[in-house]
Amino acid sequence: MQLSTSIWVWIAAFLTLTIYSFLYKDNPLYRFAEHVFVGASVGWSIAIVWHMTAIPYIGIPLRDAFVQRNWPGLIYVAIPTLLGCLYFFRFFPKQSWLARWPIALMMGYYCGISISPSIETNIFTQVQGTILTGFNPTSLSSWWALLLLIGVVSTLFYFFFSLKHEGIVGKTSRLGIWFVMIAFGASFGYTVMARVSLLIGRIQFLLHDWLGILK
Amino acid sequence: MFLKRTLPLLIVFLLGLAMIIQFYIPHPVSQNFYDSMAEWVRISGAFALILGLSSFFYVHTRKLARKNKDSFYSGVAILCLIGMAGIGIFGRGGINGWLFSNLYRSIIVPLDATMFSLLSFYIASAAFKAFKARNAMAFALLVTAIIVMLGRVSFGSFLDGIVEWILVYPNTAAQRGIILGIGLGMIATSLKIILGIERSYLGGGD
Amino acid sequence: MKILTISFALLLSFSAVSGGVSVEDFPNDDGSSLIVRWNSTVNTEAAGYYVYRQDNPEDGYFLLSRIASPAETLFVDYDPRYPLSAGMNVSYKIVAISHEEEELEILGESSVFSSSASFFNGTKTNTFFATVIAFGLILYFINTIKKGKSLFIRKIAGLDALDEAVGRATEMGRPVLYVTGLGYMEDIATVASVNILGPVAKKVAEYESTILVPNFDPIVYTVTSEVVKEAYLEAGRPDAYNPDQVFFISEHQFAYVAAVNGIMLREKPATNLFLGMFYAESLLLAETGNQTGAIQIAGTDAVTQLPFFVTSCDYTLIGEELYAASAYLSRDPVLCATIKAQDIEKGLLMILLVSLSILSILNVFFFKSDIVWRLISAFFRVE
Amino acid sequence: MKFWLFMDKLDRRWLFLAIGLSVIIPSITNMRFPVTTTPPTLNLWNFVDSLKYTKKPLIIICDYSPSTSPELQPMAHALFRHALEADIPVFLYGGLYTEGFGLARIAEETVLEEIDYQKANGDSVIYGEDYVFLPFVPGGLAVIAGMGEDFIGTFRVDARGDSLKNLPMMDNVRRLEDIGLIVDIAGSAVSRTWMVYAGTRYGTPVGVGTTAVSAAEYYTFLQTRQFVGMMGGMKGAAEYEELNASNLNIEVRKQAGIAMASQNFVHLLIIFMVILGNISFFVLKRNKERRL
Repeated sequence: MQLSTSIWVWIAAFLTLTIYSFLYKDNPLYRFAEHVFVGASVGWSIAIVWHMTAIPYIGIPLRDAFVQRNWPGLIYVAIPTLLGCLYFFRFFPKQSWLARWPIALMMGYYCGISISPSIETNIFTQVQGTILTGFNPTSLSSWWALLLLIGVVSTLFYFFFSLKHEGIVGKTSRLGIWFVMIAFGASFGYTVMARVSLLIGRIQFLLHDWLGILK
Repeated sequence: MFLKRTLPLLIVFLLGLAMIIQFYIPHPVSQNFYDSMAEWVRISGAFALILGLSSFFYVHTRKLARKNKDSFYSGVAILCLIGMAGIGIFGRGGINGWLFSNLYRSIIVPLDATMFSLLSFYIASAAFKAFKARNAMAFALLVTAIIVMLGRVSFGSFLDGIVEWILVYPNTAAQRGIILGIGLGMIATSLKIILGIERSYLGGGD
Repeated sequence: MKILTISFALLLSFSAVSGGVSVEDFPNDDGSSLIVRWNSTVNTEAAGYYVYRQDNPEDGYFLLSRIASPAETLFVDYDPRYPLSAGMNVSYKIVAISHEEEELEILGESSVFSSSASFFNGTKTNTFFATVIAFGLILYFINTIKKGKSLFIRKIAGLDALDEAVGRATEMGRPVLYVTGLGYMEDIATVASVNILGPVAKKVAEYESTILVPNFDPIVYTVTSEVVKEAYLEAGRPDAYNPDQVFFISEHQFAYVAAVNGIMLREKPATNLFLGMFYAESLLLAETGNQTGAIQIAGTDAVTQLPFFVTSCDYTLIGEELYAASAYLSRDPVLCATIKAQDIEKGLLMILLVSLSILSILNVFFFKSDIVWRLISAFFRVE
Repeated sequence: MKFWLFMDKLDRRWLFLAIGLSVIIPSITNMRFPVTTTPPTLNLWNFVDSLKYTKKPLIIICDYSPSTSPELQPMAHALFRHALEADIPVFLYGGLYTEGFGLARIAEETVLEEIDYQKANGDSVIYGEDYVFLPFVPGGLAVIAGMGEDFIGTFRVDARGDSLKNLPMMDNVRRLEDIGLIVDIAGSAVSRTWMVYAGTRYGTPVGVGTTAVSAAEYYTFLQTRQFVGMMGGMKGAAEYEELNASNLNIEVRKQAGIAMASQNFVHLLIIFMVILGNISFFVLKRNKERRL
């Protein structure tokens, strides 16, 4: 057994244990760690935004454009900067609507870029993988592919909103829910291992890096 | 009225349409447009953090002022924020500096990993509490979960075939069904936003 | 994706060239690739080729790539180290080499070629048509429905339970916790969540209860605070709105979770609503909520997280059900119309799936040609 | 009856305690379960082992981040040990992202200490002859393309800052096609990038080590032989360790094997608890019905 001599390891170990104390019940130590976490993570975000966005994307281009008298370049950076500054109008109730402009820029951009890729990955790829091809009645996997097709179609039935779920629609959509439940069970069972690995990682930190019990 | 509501909707409409069309044009002009817009969104988005900060300080300074048992914790949060941001911005070496990276590695990383690892406890308690064979469907969920879990342990290799079958066929089928629905819903909602039918993101008021 | 396009082109175009080295434009791209063809060498000692390129005559040729097979007659120039761009004037030289990499013979030099960029990506034609169809259907239904037809929407249990959940919180005198998840404003799930927040906050205001909305993203925080304020105004209780109720926590996933878990254990909300985009934290939130005995309604389009919400919440909105919420709660004819359009699209997809499958089964037994499969893969090709 | 009532109302904290102990006890006691090897891992092991005849080098890429390292780090250790013991020239590489570099370094230190800088045949491990540590170079895809055309030119120096040209191991390595096998260990989709670029474009065999979650989607690539083999999750790593131990006759602490013991305990505990929970559910239900 070899206790760690690094102050950093001790800090990390202390914080690790305070989080685990939450499993027993909420307590002042957890509360302390929680507030450290929230404060430090926001502080970290600020430093990251400062160094990764504010300086390279705003500060330097603005300065360079100004020094080089590159007015189009200056305007190119100034527009989004000014748009970003409009967020500050949230602090003035009368003019707070100005903050809608940068939000609109963002919404337009993301909605526009998401549509076509969504058609490709969410629709085309899925449809192509589902259509039966080269059906061979003597091969088991062909029959399973047929099962897959039935599963996809019946699950889609569950998402029919403008039809009453009665009769054939109701029956098919119930079949769809069966598929959904089996899928959920499988995903659940499959994830346990990855989650336990995380715990193993923490325990190894405590026993190895901190306490030095394990080699 | 125009500036308050119509202009933002117009921005969304024009930019949304432009981004849709841009997708189909491989020409460098279109690619440059895409890059510039990405940069604009990134730049303007950086300012939003200040709104978050104002909320953060609003909540915690008020708790601090109340001088009850909450005050101490709010003080801790504010101190950590100022310390971390200050060291990251003004400290030597910035975000690559010795102190900043050590603070990151011994505060944020372990807290992150430990919170994440709580899941291993919760996944067990969720299974125990929820996996009750109340009806046939709940039974199906429970049985598949148990089979898949058994297949993961060392001596469960004999189940590999059936586990793979479950993952490849029924599991994929249901996921595809859900994903297809989500895909259609996403397209429709994006369109509604572009067309100005869905406008809740602007917040309330006129 | 580029690599797929390239391999596709390689498969399609194995044809010989008459004399020397020829260059052609790579279709449907931004001018960053070119196709070089030559006739294979007759030299029996040859083991491959060197491909040389010249970007401008002063600099001369440089070695671009080595090809390890003498049978090869085609090379796609797309190399991130030596990028091409539209308008560059380049020429190529192909040299046959031996096993020892000695240059055997110069097969030829191409004439100067200028790479060009396309204005429409032909490989995306199918996506383009699908987009147009989706647009058209939605516009069509919005226009026809406006004339006053009302539309049926099937029961969505999770949304019906919202009233009861808010009512329960009021009875118990405890707050309602509304978690918008880890999404940003541009995530459709977040938009859907904000849509549900409005009516919920209004109900909370009417019942004179309280709602807590912790936020992960500052912009989402901006929007949710507006929505809640507005809801209180609509309910006729603007004075009851307290800016403390809607707040920003942290943009860090687990810091946010740590804080929300703390809120659950300290404020003991009677009702937890988890609606929006969720990642691994779904189960952390839902299980902590379970410990406090809250009634929980979740909804997300994150397929990987749905199993955890289903097992630990009382009601779960699965994927598209979450998107349908705004139409369901408001019964606004225009929104209902888009739901109808989505259903029609779903129907079309099902018909496609089933009919193409039948076609391909029939094909196996009767037509026995691969044209059907080629049609299907051409139609749904994604690059 | 009392027992079933207790089970029904069981405070979840008992369960938390049981989970914690199931992980800690195997770690402390070095407990191990028998491991049966599955074909994907066996194929990978055999492919790596075959390199000792051709002497073509193996590249081990640590393309993961600390969050997935409990699962993936043992894979890097097992592979590196295998290569050293079997006298296969091996490159350690942190991959296309910065994070992997430090993790590859941990693999280097841990394994060398464990085998005490000695191979199975008694020779000592010599840097530059037996293995080379590659540095991080920025550029993403361009790095793979660079390795495909000019290996030494892409990196120029090794992770210690010495010129690659002077290292004896580099004599037979000019480009990717001189590499015997690339094993990409990653929790993300980056393995597919290696498969497509290094595998399809330059014809270098590619194997993969991945998390249990990603393993399911890689089966198709194993069928098409785009991946020559795979270690899936901790179980895959434990299998590889077992193959090392049984075929190379080396006895070291089996990191993944022990972690796997924890996994087994937790999985079995959950299954056991779910079954108990259901029995209590039915017993209580029947009891209630009888009283009605």
